[in-house]
Amino acid sequence: MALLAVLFHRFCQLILFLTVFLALSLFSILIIRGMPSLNLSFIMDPMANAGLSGGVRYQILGSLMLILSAAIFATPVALSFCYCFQNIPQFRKPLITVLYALNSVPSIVLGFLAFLLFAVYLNWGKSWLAGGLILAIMVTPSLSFFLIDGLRALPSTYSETAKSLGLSADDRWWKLYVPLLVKPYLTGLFLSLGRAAGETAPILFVASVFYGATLPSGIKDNPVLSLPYHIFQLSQEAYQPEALDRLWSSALLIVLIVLVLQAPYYYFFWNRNRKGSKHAKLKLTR
Amino acid sequence: MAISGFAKTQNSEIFYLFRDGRFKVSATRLMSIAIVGFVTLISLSAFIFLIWKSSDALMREGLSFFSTANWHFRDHSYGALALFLGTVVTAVFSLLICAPFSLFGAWALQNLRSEKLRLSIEALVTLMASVPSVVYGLLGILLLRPALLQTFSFYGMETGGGLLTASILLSIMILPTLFSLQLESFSKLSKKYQEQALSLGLSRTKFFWSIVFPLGLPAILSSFALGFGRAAGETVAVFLVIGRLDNKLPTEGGWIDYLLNAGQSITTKLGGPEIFISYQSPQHESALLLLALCLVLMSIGTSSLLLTISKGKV
Amino acid sequence: MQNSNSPVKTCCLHPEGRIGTSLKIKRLIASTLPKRVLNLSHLEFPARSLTSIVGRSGIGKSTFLRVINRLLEEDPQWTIEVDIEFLGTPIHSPKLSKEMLRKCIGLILQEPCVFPFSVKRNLLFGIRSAQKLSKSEESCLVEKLLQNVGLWDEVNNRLSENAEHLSVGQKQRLCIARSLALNPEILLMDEPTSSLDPDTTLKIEELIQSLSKERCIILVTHDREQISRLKGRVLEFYRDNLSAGTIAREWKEKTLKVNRTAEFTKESQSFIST
Amino acid sequence: MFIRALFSLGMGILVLSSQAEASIKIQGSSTVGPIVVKAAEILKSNKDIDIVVDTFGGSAAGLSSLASETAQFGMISKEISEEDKKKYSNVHFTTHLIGSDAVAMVISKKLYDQGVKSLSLSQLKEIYEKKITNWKKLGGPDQKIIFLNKEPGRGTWEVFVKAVYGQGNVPSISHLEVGSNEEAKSKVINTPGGITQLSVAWAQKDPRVKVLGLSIDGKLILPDEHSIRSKKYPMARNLYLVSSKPLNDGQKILLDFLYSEAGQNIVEDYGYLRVRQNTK
Repeated sequence: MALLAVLFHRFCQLILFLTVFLALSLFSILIIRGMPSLNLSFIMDPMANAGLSGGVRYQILGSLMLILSAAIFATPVALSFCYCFQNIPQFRKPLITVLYALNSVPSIVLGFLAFLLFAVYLNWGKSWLAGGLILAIMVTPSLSFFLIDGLRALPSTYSETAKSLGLSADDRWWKLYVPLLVKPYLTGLFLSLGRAAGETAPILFVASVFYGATLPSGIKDNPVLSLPYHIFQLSQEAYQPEALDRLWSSALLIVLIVLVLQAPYYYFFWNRNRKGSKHAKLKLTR
Repeated sequence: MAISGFAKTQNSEIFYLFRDGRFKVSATRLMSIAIVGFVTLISLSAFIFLIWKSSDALMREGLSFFSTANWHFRDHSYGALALFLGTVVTAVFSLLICAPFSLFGAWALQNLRSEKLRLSIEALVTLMASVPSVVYGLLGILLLRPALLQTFSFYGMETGGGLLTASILLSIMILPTLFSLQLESFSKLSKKYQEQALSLGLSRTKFFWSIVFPLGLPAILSSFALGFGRAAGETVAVFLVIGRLDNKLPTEGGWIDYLLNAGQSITTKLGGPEIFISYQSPQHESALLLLALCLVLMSIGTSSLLLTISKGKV
Repeated sequence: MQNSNSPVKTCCLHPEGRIGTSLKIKRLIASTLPKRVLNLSHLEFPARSLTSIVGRSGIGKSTFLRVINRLLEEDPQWTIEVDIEFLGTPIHSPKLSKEMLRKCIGLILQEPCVFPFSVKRNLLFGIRSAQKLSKSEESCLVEKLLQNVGLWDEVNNRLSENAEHLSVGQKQRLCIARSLALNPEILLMDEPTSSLDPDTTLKIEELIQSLSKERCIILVTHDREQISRLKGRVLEFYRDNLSAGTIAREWKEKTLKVNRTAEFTKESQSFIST
Repeated sequence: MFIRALFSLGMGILVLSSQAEASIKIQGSSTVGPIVVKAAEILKSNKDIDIVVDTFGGSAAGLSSLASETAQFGMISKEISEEDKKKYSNVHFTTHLIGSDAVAMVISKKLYDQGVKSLSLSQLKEIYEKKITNWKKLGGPDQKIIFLNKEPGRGTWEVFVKAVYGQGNVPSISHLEVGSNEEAKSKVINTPGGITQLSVAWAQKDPRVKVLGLSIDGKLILPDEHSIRSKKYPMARNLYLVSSKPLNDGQKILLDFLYSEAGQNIVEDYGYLRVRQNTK
């Protein structure tokens, strides 16, 4: 029997080695194929003749605009969810179910509904704001979970002490909880924005086009280029060598952008001791 | 407002104090309830809109929507069996491929000696979770497709894309999620029972199969439910590699041919051009909305399954 | 100490101005559904006095304190029937909001709880929600409070440092100073010294003694030596078989604290309010 | 503080939405796309009109986004069929011819060298209906035929179906779908035994892909300029820009440019055929 045990142990280690090898090869392929044409000019100048030459300037700006407007809309919603979770106990159960439900709706369905609402019903056509709103809906659940976990991590005596100092619910919220929530808020925001930056499905119909849009000058009929959509279009079509290099470097670029956005999460992940909070599993997934 | 029977020498300030006792509705509370109410209302109305609009497709098609596979919107026939089958098969197969890797990989990682190596591998796998799905699609279309075409062309794989490619790609994408969830539950369980079990003379493997696996089963099942929900909801990566062939059923050429060759899933149908084309024809639009509704019900079902299971023991 | 026209507009009565009874408890019944925990009546706490409360653990001393500053109501498991007058006004009267009551009644916990902000911000945490003070008023208030609790020379150069770096004793005094910022009428103390080392305990007791000259202090403690050291009334919470829940009586003579087995007299029960 | 922030945000959005949109939105066929993109690049530099082009969804998406006013111009590489007219009955389409082109059946060079040179319309029909499934029957190697069909919304597909089936009804058969011309070409190159419909201009540009001649009642016709102009080649087609509303000046500038010499040069650079005054 001991042989079987050792065999199984070695088998597990082999599987782990394969997983690590897969992860490492994935990243190294991206870097090797992406590095050659990833230079400053690629980032700075706009795209030329349908992706075969030029850079991805407006794609990057477009993506940043989308996630910025997502952050602006998601923050008050997540703060309100957290406020209601903290101060209105009977709201807790329904709030958690709403957040779980929002978190599990596939992004393509969100994109479809957004298309029907914004593009057709409000006839905005393709507009960056619709993309921002949809990404905000995708960011809200994980951001609220981060805030709620941040609240849970606070010692329970804080609320009793603050109450005994005669602070009303609002005072406690603005003077005690909000300052203490800044750290989980920032980590949560950047983690979810990182994931939203990589999303293509929701903005497919609603916010992104392949060519022409620079910076929007309004809301109606003002689409915006975005890096994931660029990669999505090019990966289907281009097989010419120079387009392929650009494709690899834009893929590397979007991965770098996402990792830079999610750096705070990994920084805290790395040195906080391993007490996973209750909603950790949801933060990782979309 | 005089307070009778009160110490004589109070001065006016004390009266000022008690006057403001009236109930003041806090602005923040109102604003938060308004926003939370608004968002919940929006998501509810979206869901009701989805049900209302797709109901007439359900009435018109009836069960044939689910039982037949002839999706030809030009002739207004919407049999979506092949789409449902495509989604379920790719999601289940990706779980099957990914399960051993995440399960045994997480267990091996849990038994690694050096803490540093353990944390760095865990971070590496978590990094994989943050790679956008479109990059996975790119890797799928540029690397996975040609590779699979070479290896399986002998068995009848025509174009590199297909359900098998989609399942392999999805399993790579959901690996980080499953891996970290299972690792978390394994580390919790072994922290609790490892010392005692090993001091009783159990080998690590015996300890795994007799204690960690049975006790960790709820966490493992809930991570599978989460993985399934995510795999079923993935669009972009699958769209690039699945080959987009409508109305393909395993009954025609057998399971091998079905798996190796192109197919279609709900998300790739929704991600395709049909949404644009359906703009003016309500029938087509409501059939697509019914597809979207089924997808939402499926993923909300799996995530509530996750909730009930994880409420169990984890 | 602050005089009556000081900037702080809470119950900032001049100490001499506080006479009569600060707190009159006609009836106080607190119960968690199956059984009644507290069943007190006819207790009175004069304006500038020190009352220590003793009793075996779990008899409801801390609950008693939380009933007074209306914290217990927020816990759904407790049901409370109370007829308490604070400065002549029933504490549940619509004229007096919960927040205002708690500004006039400070609570000091057993484990000192400082917020993770700077010492100065911790001190002014309570007062900033009560009233807008100018920079100079705030700094002079801070200095006065810290001198009052004897912390000034220890922390005057570390005011902007995070309060969590202080020692437990310093933290407790900071908590007391923070409550004193609102110049409360009554100061409830829930075993303030039980987690402190002996010499800090002495310092805190000294502080309590001096504070009891200006405001009504209700001190819950286990430490019988502490009671002997402190001059002031002593209430004992006890339960006998016929009373439903905890009732209170006062020790007539201080000698009781010397021999533990002394017999308690009956008429202490009939402490009649004047 | 919280309310003030929200209020200023609201004001910002109001201001933004009130401005009229300056750019022209063009959606539609990936065949016409490159011409308009090139024209947009030139117009952007000197006339400062910004034009947004999207080829997602092909000609059908062009018509539907025109009807839903999410675009000012639709690009179609087919005639407006009766079915389209019925579907968008409330919209009046005006077509502007900017060039013409033809759809060709395309295979990879390897397959071409192995002996498959031309197909007849009837053979094409049998391939489409999956009656012939192996290249052996058409003089090629023993290789399974893999028919890469253009997405249903694409103009190329409708031209192909009109040529093969004429007015008859088209059987609904599901094939592997490919989206834009670029994708069709790259997939044909990489799939052994693949055949797809592709615009002639795209096929001639890339040596890795070979055009199959169509033999109609015995006579082989190659899609060259002469046969397309004279419509002898069955799958010849026109390339249109379609508008539904009277054109504003920005849109007129674009159209005039496309009709100008420089515009038609772009059409020719991409391998399409210029608009001859006589074949309006």
